[in-house]
Amino acid sequence: MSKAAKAAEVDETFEPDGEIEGEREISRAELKGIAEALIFVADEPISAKSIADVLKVEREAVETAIGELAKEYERRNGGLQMREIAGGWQIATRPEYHEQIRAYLKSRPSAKLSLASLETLAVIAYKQPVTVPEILEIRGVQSPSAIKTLLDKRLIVAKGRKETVGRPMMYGTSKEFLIQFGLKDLSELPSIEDFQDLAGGEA
Amino acid sequence: MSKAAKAAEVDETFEPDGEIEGEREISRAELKGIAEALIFVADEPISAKSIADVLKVEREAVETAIGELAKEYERRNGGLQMREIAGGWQIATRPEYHEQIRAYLKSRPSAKLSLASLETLAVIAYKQPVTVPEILEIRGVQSPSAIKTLLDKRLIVAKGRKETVGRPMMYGTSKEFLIQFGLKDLSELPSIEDFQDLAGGEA
Amino acid sequence: MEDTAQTELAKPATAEAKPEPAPAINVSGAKPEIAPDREGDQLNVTLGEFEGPLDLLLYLIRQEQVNIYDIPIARITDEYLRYLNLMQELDLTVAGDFLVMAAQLIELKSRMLLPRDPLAEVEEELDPRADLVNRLLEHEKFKAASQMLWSRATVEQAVFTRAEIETDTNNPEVTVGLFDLLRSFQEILARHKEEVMLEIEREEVTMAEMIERLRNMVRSAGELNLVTFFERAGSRRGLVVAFLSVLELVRLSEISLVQRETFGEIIARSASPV
Repeated sequence: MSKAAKAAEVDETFEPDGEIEGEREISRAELKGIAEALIFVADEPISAKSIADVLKVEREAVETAIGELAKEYERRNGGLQMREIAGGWQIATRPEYHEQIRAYLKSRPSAKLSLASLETLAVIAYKQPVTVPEILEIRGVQSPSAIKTLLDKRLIVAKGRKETVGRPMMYGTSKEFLIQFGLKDLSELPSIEDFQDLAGGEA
Repeated sequence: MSKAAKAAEVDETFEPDGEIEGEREISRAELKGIAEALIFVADEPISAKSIADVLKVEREAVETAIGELAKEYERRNGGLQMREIAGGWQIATRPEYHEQIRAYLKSRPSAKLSLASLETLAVIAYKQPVTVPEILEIRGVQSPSAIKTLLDKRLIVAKGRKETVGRPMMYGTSKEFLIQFGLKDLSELPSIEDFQDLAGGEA
Repeated sequence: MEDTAQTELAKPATAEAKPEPAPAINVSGAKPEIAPDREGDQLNVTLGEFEGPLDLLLYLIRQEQVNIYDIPIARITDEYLRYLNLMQELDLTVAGDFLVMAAQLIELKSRMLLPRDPLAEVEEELDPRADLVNRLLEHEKFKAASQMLWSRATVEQAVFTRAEIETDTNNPEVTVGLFDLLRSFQEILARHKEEVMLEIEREEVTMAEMIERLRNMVRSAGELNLVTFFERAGSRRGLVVAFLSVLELVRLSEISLVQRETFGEIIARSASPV
């Protein structure tokens, strides 16, 4: 960290030979901060040139700043690394921690649903008890994996069989569903009328 | 950085009192690294408890590690900050660099909420859970479109029905609200009584 | 709140008198006719509408420089009604909320004219204006609170979080709220309606059917005048399908096209037997 820290203390401005168009010069420490922020927000590896273009500074200055940043990350030996990949720079997690990251990603809260699952859950919530063919009829799409997901997440439960051809299983929402959506009982589900009141616009 | 760096050198293992279930103990420096990596990958603020649960370590140890991390970020004064928001931790850019970031992302500040929506949101934030008639009472105007906007932006959520005539839907603020307004939790909101002087004094 | 408020409030409400953190948000606009621009008054005189009756009342109270804890109801009511008239004259729709408040003010005005109950000990408790004053004060507080939210949001807009990383995109998920459920359900219903409508439109012949029809017509008659075939196609879309079917069968060498004279009719013939 020493070199970087020194740079920050001295905070000397670098002098690109007459290419600055901004109102003021960017100090070296600032340039490092901005480069780090840009690399962080970019959705793909970002090159020193792109950063230089945005900031209207010399590419060499950006390269120096990123080089220092990368060394800092290296020296820090924290959870993140700054790496050069596909012609650009990227902040990423260190591979040693991938096991824990995977464990976390798997354990994420179950209130998250894919769109298909959400739709299926909506149909089941409002039409329960309802069978798979009926859900298909309403959604217009098969939803076998959505039903499995919802069962896995314990948001729905089987509610016996319907006395009709093939005796299909009927599904309804579970107690877990009420808990996750903060409902006392099903009567607390918003109704189409609640929504229309709002959609009705200005009173 | 010195303290953090020292911790990394010494690399002492911490001793949770016999609660570890993993195959091996996680050193303090490692814990910091993993916490940083997890905060980085999480797509929303992640709590010390979630991290502790995934790693099967004591929450206190995680809290200590994150506290050190946050201080490190502070001391480094780079492009990023580690901050507590909506009941969890998050890595984000420092506000000072927003201009350059916008220039790179070619983004504009997103549309601000209308006055009506903001007022409605303020009433909901302070009076939650609150029904539409109660909001009307305070604002003096119907606010159906404001409520719809706030629901669309996920700033508010339904919080069940009030057991009164007509069983009106109750609303409260969401986690997204905390995130968008940079709040750790609702208690961070200044007390509504603090606005009293302003109200009385200005008339 | 306290009695001292009165003296404080008696001062003219000039903007310089005290730092006002939220000039724009306190009163959203006023009519020039009833709001002559005063020197130093930060209220921009625009043809804006008030957010609601409470906003208008607060504006009038400030305009008339009266004490909010001792509102001269008769005067303020008159001003309020004048404003409503003005809005109507200008053909602005007067929202129901404004009319409700007007009725309440008139009622309050008449109650203020009633002689006070001499047996009442605490005057304040009987003040018919108390409810209104509390509502106004409460309303002001929330206007200030919304100003605070506005500044917070502004600061937050300068903070960015990282872009989505792969794990997110691999796993497209949405966080679900109660209204998402309802919205989702309504979308399904809407989609359903659309499908039914599409089906009604789609009585028309498909490409495969059109090809089959062309094949049969050529086969049964040996040869076929394309004009006859096209005439049977019906709609514009049918015509396009018919034309494409001819091209398709030509491409498959199932039919060949002949023309007996320049600009003459085009005849389709079965190609295979030749």
